[in-house]
Amino acid sequence: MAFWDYANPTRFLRLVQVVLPWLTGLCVLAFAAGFYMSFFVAPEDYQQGQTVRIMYIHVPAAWLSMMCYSIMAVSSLGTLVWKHPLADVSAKAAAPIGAAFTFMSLVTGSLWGKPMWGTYWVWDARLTSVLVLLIMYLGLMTLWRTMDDPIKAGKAAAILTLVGALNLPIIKFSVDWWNTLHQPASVMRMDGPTIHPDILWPLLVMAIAFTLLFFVLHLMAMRNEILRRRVRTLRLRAATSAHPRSATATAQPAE
Amino acid sequence: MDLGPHSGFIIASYGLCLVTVLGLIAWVRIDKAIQEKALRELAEQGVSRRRPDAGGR
Amino acid sequence: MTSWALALFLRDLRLSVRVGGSALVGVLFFLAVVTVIPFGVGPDLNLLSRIGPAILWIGALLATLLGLDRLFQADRDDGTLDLMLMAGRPLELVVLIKCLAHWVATGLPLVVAAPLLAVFLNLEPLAMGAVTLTLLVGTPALTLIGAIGAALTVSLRRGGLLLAVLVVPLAIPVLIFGVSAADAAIHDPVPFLTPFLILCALSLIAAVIGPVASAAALRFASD
Amino acid sequence: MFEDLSFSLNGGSALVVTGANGIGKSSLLRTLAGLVPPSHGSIRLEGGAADTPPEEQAHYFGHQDAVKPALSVEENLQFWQNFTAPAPAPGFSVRSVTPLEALDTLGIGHTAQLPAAFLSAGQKRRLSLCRLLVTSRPVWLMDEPTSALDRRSETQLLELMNAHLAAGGLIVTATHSDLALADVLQLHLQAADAAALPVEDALP
Repeated sequence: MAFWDYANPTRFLRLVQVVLPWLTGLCVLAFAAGFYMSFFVAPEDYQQGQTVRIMYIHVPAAWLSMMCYSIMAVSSLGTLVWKHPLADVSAKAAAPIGAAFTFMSLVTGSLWGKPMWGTYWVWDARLTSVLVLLIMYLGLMTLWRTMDDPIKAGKAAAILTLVGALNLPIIKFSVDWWNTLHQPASVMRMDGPTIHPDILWPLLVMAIAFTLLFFVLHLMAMRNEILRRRVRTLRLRAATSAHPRSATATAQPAE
Repeated sequence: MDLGPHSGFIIASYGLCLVTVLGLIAWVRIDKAIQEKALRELAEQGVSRRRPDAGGR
Repeated sequence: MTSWALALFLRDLRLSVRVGGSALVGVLFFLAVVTVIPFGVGPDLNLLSRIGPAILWIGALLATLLGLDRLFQADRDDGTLDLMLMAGRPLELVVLIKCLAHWVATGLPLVVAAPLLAVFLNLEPLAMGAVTLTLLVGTPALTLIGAIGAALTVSLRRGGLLLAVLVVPLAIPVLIFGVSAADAAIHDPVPFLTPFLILCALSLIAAVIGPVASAAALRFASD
Repeated sequence: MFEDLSFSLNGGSALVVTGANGIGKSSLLRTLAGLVPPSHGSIRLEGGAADTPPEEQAHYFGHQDAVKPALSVEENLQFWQNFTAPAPAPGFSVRSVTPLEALDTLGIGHTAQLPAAFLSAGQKRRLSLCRLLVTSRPVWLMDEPTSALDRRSETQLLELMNAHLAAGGLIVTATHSDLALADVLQLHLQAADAAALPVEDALP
């Protein structure tokens, strides 16, 4: 099973070394194409004018924020069920990237909302759910930071991630329900744009570019995390051996 | 090209996204430099990774 | 003479930023509180913008209280507090410096986050500025008053909840003048400066009473 | 807790407090350290700075290490050097050493840059001991100083204690093991009415 072949961190690092330049190149190309298409190919919206161009970063960022959480949930399963040694590395490395994409989708959404709705923020069901997602990302990052032992922290975070994954649909549903109860009449709802190929293609290219960006960053962050754990192990060893050069001579019973 | 009356919002959202992505890239690069520096220092101290019998545990 | 003060300040700051520290948990809690309130009162933006300053102030009060229970307890648990009592430095100043470091690590981020969270509550730019300014002046008072509670509950294993119960009544004046100063800035005819200056005075009084009372409590707590 | 307990100690000598568990050895040390107020009676340190209370001229080396795991070993020690006020005394001459020298003396110099969380219990104990070296104070109050130390560190500790005595310092220590100190007085704490034997000093 190919998945298990890369359980060895050293082999994984070698794979990253090979794959990363190609992935980065593809990512840059995809972004170049995506930007060109979203500014020069895509038409302006008859209702929203040029502001519709915000959609080409807003929507992919929102997709990525959810995809990143799915990846973290799968990684958490990997930590708890399959005990794959790289699973919690993957989950930990994904969290800040996911938080950043969520933040981007919130910021672009609110900058889009100001000219369209006349306010930066409404407690719309979709926006609110994304805000809850951001809080979950930040909470997970904090959980990882407060624990010194990466293995313990990884397990705790995996449990929280999975509970969150089960909970997110419930949150989405209840926020929808809460919102339809309260929806103030003054706020104009945005109609989903009729998907015309001229809009769809730039959107898809941008989505691919964002996905590639995610994987580039994710691999780099995973590599850093593996190095960080290596440093930690070596430091622990450096502390226990009184004189690293002649460690066998002075080996003491630890604690 | 003309971005219409709301050009400020469009530029701001693209700009903020760019800043966020650059921030992520900077974080990854700086983090890598820190870890590699620590590994180099440990190597100079003579702590080796391939000697499982050296540790107390 | 001041180098020991700087050393203490930097140490406390480092401890709250490093692994296991709680520097940004407070801001996260602040964000969570502000997010949850609209679920309770409904998403009506007019209503939210009217009660916005109050929400931000209550959120900041709760977030400050949350982080305070470890202010002295962490130092007591590992014996540091005993050594601080013997160090030959005035304990009142030690407490003041610890509070200052704690405020920079947990209170200042709340002030910085307040304008951002104000967007969620649909506050006008003027109201945003007023709330942020009152929080900047008022949160040190919350930390300093909270320090008294932290010192009193330092020897209790589950002191956090009791700390909140003890400190909330003491913090009421700060809340009253903080919110009324912010409100006064929004609704024109009411003067802004009067409650704002009283808030400043409260912070200054807290800067005296807080360290003196906490130091006394800490001296009695060591047995 | 104690009745009729009085003793005096001269510069250059050590007092070893012994007695059964729970008899109050630690309480006695904490009282001397000013952490517990004596119900009556007084503690005086003659020859020190007159306006400084005795506990501010003493180092307390207790069961707790006061080591912050998140700080590096050197940061931990540097803080205590900057924070603790040194207490010069006329009959006592020891210059305080830098943190790195102190760490080297106790054989944990190679851990200086590591987070203190990585240290073993014995290493944390030695780090805590370094605290007594980086700030010069004439009185050392040591509660079970040898606990968690291996044989080699114990010898080092004795050398340090003897050097401190030779420089004219005072040591009050509670211990179960025999310490080979230069100039020792014994104080044996007993339960009930024969509370303690008053101990007189032997040297002028």
